[in-house]
Amino acid sequence: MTSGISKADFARMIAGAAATIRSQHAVLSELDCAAGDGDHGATMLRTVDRLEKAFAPGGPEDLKTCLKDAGWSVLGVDGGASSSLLGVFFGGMADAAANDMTGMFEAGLAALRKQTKAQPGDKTMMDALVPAIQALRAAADSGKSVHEALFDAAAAARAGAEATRSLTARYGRAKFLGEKTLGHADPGAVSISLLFEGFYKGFSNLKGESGNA
Amino acid sequence: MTSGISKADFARMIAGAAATIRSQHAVLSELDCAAGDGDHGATMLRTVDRLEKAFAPGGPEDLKTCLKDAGWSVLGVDGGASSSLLGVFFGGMADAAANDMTGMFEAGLAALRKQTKAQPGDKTMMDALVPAIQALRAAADSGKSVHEALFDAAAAARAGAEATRSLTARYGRAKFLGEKTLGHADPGAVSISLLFEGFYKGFSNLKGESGNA
Amino acid sequence: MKMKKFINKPENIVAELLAGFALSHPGQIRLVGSNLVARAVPKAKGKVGVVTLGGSGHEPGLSGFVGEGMLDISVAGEIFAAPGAPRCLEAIRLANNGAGVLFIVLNHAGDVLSANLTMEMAKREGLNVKMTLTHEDISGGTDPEDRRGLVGFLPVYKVAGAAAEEGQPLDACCEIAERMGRNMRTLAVAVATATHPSTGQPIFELGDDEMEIGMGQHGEAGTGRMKLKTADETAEIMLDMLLKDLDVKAREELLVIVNGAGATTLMELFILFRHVDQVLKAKGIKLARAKVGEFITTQEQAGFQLMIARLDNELIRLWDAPSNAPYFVVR
Amino acid sequence: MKMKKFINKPENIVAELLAGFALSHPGQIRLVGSNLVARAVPKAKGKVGVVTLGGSGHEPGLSGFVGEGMLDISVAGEIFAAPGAPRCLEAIRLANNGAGVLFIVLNHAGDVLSANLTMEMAKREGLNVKMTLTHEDISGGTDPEDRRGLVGFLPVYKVAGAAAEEGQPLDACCEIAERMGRNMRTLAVAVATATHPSTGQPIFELGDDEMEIGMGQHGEAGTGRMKLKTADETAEIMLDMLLKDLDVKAREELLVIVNGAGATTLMELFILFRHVDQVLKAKGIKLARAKVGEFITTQEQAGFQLMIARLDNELIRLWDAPSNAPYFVVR
Ligand SMILES: Nc1ncnc2c1ncn2[C@@H]1O[C@H](COP(=O)(O)OP(=O)(O)O)[C@@H](O)[C@H]1O
Ligand SMILES: Nc1ncnc2c1ncn2[C@@H]1O[C@H](COP(=O)(O)OP(=O)(O)O)[C@@H](O)[C@H]1O
Ligand SMILES: [Mg+2]
Ligand SMILES: [Mg+2]
Ligand SMILES: [Mg+2]
Ligand SMILES: [Mg+2]
Repeated sequence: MTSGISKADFARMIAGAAATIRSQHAVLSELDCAAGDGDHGATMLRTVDRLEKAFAPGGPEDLKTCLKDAGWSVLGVDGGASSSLLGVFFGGMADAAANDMTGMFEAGLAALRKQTKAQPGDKTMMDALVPAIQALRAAADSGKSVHEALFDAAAAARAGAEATRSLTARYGRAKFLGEKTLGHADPGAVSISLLFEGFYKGFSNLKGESGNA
Repeated sequence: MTSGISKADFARMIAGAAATIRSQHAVLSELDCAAGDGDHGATMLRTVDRLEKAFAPGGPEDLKTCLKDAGWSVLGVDGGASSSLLGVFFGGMADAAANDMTGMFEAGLAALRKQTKAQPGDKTMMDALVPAIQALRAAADSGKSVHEALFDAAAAARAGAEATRSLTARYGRAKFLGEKTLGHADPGAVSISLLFEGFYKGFSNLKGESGNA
Repeated sequence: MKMKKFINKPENIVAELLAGFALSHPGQIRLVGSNLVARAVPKAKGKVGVVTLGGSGHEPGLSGFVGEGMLDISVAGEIFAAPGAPRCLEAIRLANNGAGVLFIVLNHAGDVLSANLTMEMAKREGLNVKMTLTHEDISGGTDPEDRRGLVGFLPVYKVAGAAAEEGQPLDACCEIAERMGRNMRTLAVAVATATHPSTGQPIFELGDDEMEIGMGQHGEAGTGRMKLKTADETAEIMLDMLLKDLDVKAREELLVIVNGAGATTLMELFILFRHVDQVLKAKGIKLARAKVGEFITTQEQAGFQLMIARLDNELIRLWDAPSNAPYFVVR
Repeated sequence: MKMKKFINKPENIVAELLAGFALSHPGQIRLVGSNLVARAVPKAKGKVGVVTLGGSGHEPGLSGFVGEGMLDISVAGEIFAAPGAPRCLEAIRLANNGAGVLFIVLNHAGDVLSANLTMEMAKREGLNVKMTLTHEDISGGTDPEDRRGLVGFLPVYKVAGAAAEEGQPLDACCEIAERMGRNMRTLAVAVATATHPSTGQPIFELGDDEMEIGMGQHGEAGTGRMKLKTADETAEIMLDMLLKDLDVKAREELLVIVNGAGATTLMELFILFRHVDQVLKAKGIKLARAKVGEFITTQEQAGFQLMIARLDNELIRLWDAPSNAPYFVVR
């Protein structure tokens, strides 16, 4: 079954993502101190604030419109590389049909790829994002529920982020630190895994409450 | 007996003074770190270099001329307060008759007093210089030899410099450190005691050699 | 070492510093739109607009060079972070006086991402914009993509800004900026770290007796970590690398810029410059123009950037043209 | 902390920095006589000469302000040490264009000693010289003799220099300098020490969470050692003391200068200035003119000086007059 989601579903996912980021932002900044300029946690806090606002009640009813607005708003975080990339990602999600969550995430990734040549293995957010979205596709193709799909995606993102420890950075500010980045996970990749963990929790909690998976 | 001295005598005194300063300049800078800007040792090194040059062989034969030149040259050390004051002092010595050493030192002090209101007790070079010159006068009046007079002067200068430990600065840069200067001897006063110790040693050594005191 | 900076809430640093900057230079600059630094008196219609973007925390860079004869608008991001595309697009719209806009971008990952997005959006709106990238830091290697934009932005702003002021068309302004860019090289050295004003953390570590040649604008590592050297030794090592990379020949005319990183004194910069001049004389290379001071800093980092640029007659004329930017006044 | 400075032999610092300064500003200044910093193009005959003296290690102060519209000659001493009378006398002779010389002296023990000696010698030579002393540091107490000369030298150089350039006679130039001096007040604060470039020693000690209000130009102690405060709190404390001491009334017009000590960033100075402006507005005091930057530093000391000065119309006109000093260009 292809899994459509509503604005309400996505709003819950965003709320979940905001919660995980807020609980972990200090870790993100520490990682960025080791391999960048130390501001990634602060940037992600401003990013999730804006994502939440874009999905706040009273906003447009249409999910695509909300995503476009969210993307634009995140671009405006002025937080360097990651906020530009995440803005492109969320904005790009609006390019696909709203009744296909997997397609939307794929559309976001496609938009992102227009802005960066980074591939998994280059120690960037791509190391978490690409496997996460591949997991969504696999789940959808094998007819899993959104709940299950998001669970698989979060697991894949975490694994991808973990794996960046053993990589040396080839993109972004960290590129210039080369070998020195070995042993530290990439902050952007960890952010992606936190976002997907939040998507899963946010989506499922309430489904859980409403009793069915 | 009033004690005249020759250019050769004074040149030996200067050589002796240069030696004591060179052996102690680090101490002077340390003291100036505690109560000033740390450059007093360096300034005194440049000062004694110039004093020696002024009395080097080949220069003017006349002691007064040498002292005038020495004073002007020391003013040119560009070392802040102390080089200006010592330049005035040595230059001022030329205002008295060359056959009266005590009178010459008194003339130097008189010239210095035109430039500073500092009195013994204010924690400046005056705390060593004034007693040193009083000792010269006393020695002269009681008919002591130059050798003895310089010995008394050096002792008086050292005592005066020592006593500055228990004073708080009221002149110069150190003024602003007030109480903080308690416990440290005043660098300028210590320089004066080193100069007089050197005057004594420089004058006497050779006299010693030539057998009579 | 504990950070000791005169700030208020870390999250307000950029807004407050921009406000103070504008208040202290009312006759020269003002804040417009979304905290964009613009000229107090906009440029005459029909002249090319010149816009730049960059993170904050590098004052007077980059906004200190907005003014008659240089930039029209500077888009300042958060501390060490590029501003996003929306404010850059807003700046380009505002700077367009009907003759198009030159968008000068320093090669740093975040800045380039924002700039590329901005260009796509501007094109979609049919705005007439050309983007030029500065990347003159030779420590990055030979691939231009790996060469960061350091203090070389200054001559590029200056000559492109002067050309625009003269009324030269966008293509010409862009060509001049690129010619300046092709002919300049920079190398940075650091001896002591800065603290990040928002996090209070040191941005890199260096041994008590070490220096690092090739250090980037935000403490991104360089290649040459070595024992601390004298001013003359350091200047000589860096100048030789720069002359070689730019392939400077005797009798050519150079612009030399010595840029202090923050805590390194003008006293030291003069001592360094003195030896640069001696080495150039020895090689028969002409020192055409020079600038010594703090143009782009990294907080209280200690170190400096040495930049050389080959000048032709037109570039010299444009470098000498008047400017009224708060931190680059030329009569 | 080990000192990390780009120097060569400590004993050569001053000669080398002056050489580098002159080489980097050939069109504006040159070294004459015994390493005196003079204008590249001497002032026209019949105009009053303006001369100053002071220790080195405070760049761009004081020699950075030699140029058309400001100083004719600056006599630089050793690091933190006043130059002696002989070179000051030489400077006054050279600066005399037949209309006499104004000798501007900052109130520091060593400088005043040299200046007094210089004046005696100049008088003996029959030179027409007037000396004016700047002492605006209110931390010294109420006795003017105890008030040091801090960044207030800048407006005094500027207005006296502009008056001389206009061709005003020596008495008028001196009166203007003294009027500027009477109407200005400065307070300094330090949060981190500098190292003495010759000795490598820190020039004072401060706790990790302390700041000291009233710190002098060379780390001479102030009166107000306290816990580190925010930018706004610090600005407010200092501004209130200054306004009270100068007895500033609502609607009066002020010049405000925020001078960085060395390691304190322009970012911080802007944040501080922003609040100074807010407080003045709240009190109904007019901000007539402002200057934010590094005009006199103490190596890599962290802290700043806040100066306020009451301006009248003539002083405003002279402050605005053109200047071509390397570190104070006014169009
Ligand atoms: N070219 C790129 N492609 C993909 N991801 C990137 C790229 N550049 C940076 N990133 C991601 O951005 C993260 C850094 O984000 P952040 O610290 O917020 O921005 P900045 O590096 O500008 O300070 C990196 O950890 C990396 O995951
Ligand atoms: N007004 C003064 N009268 C007498 N002696 C003074 C005066 N000012 C300074 N001194 C002497 O000068 C010494 C400091 O000399 P130095 O450190 O070489 O100069 P500066 O203080 O300019 O750095 C002080 O220790 C003091 O003895
Ligand atoms: Mg970062
Ligand atoms: Mg001293
Ligand atoms: Mg950043
Ligand atoms: Mg001194």
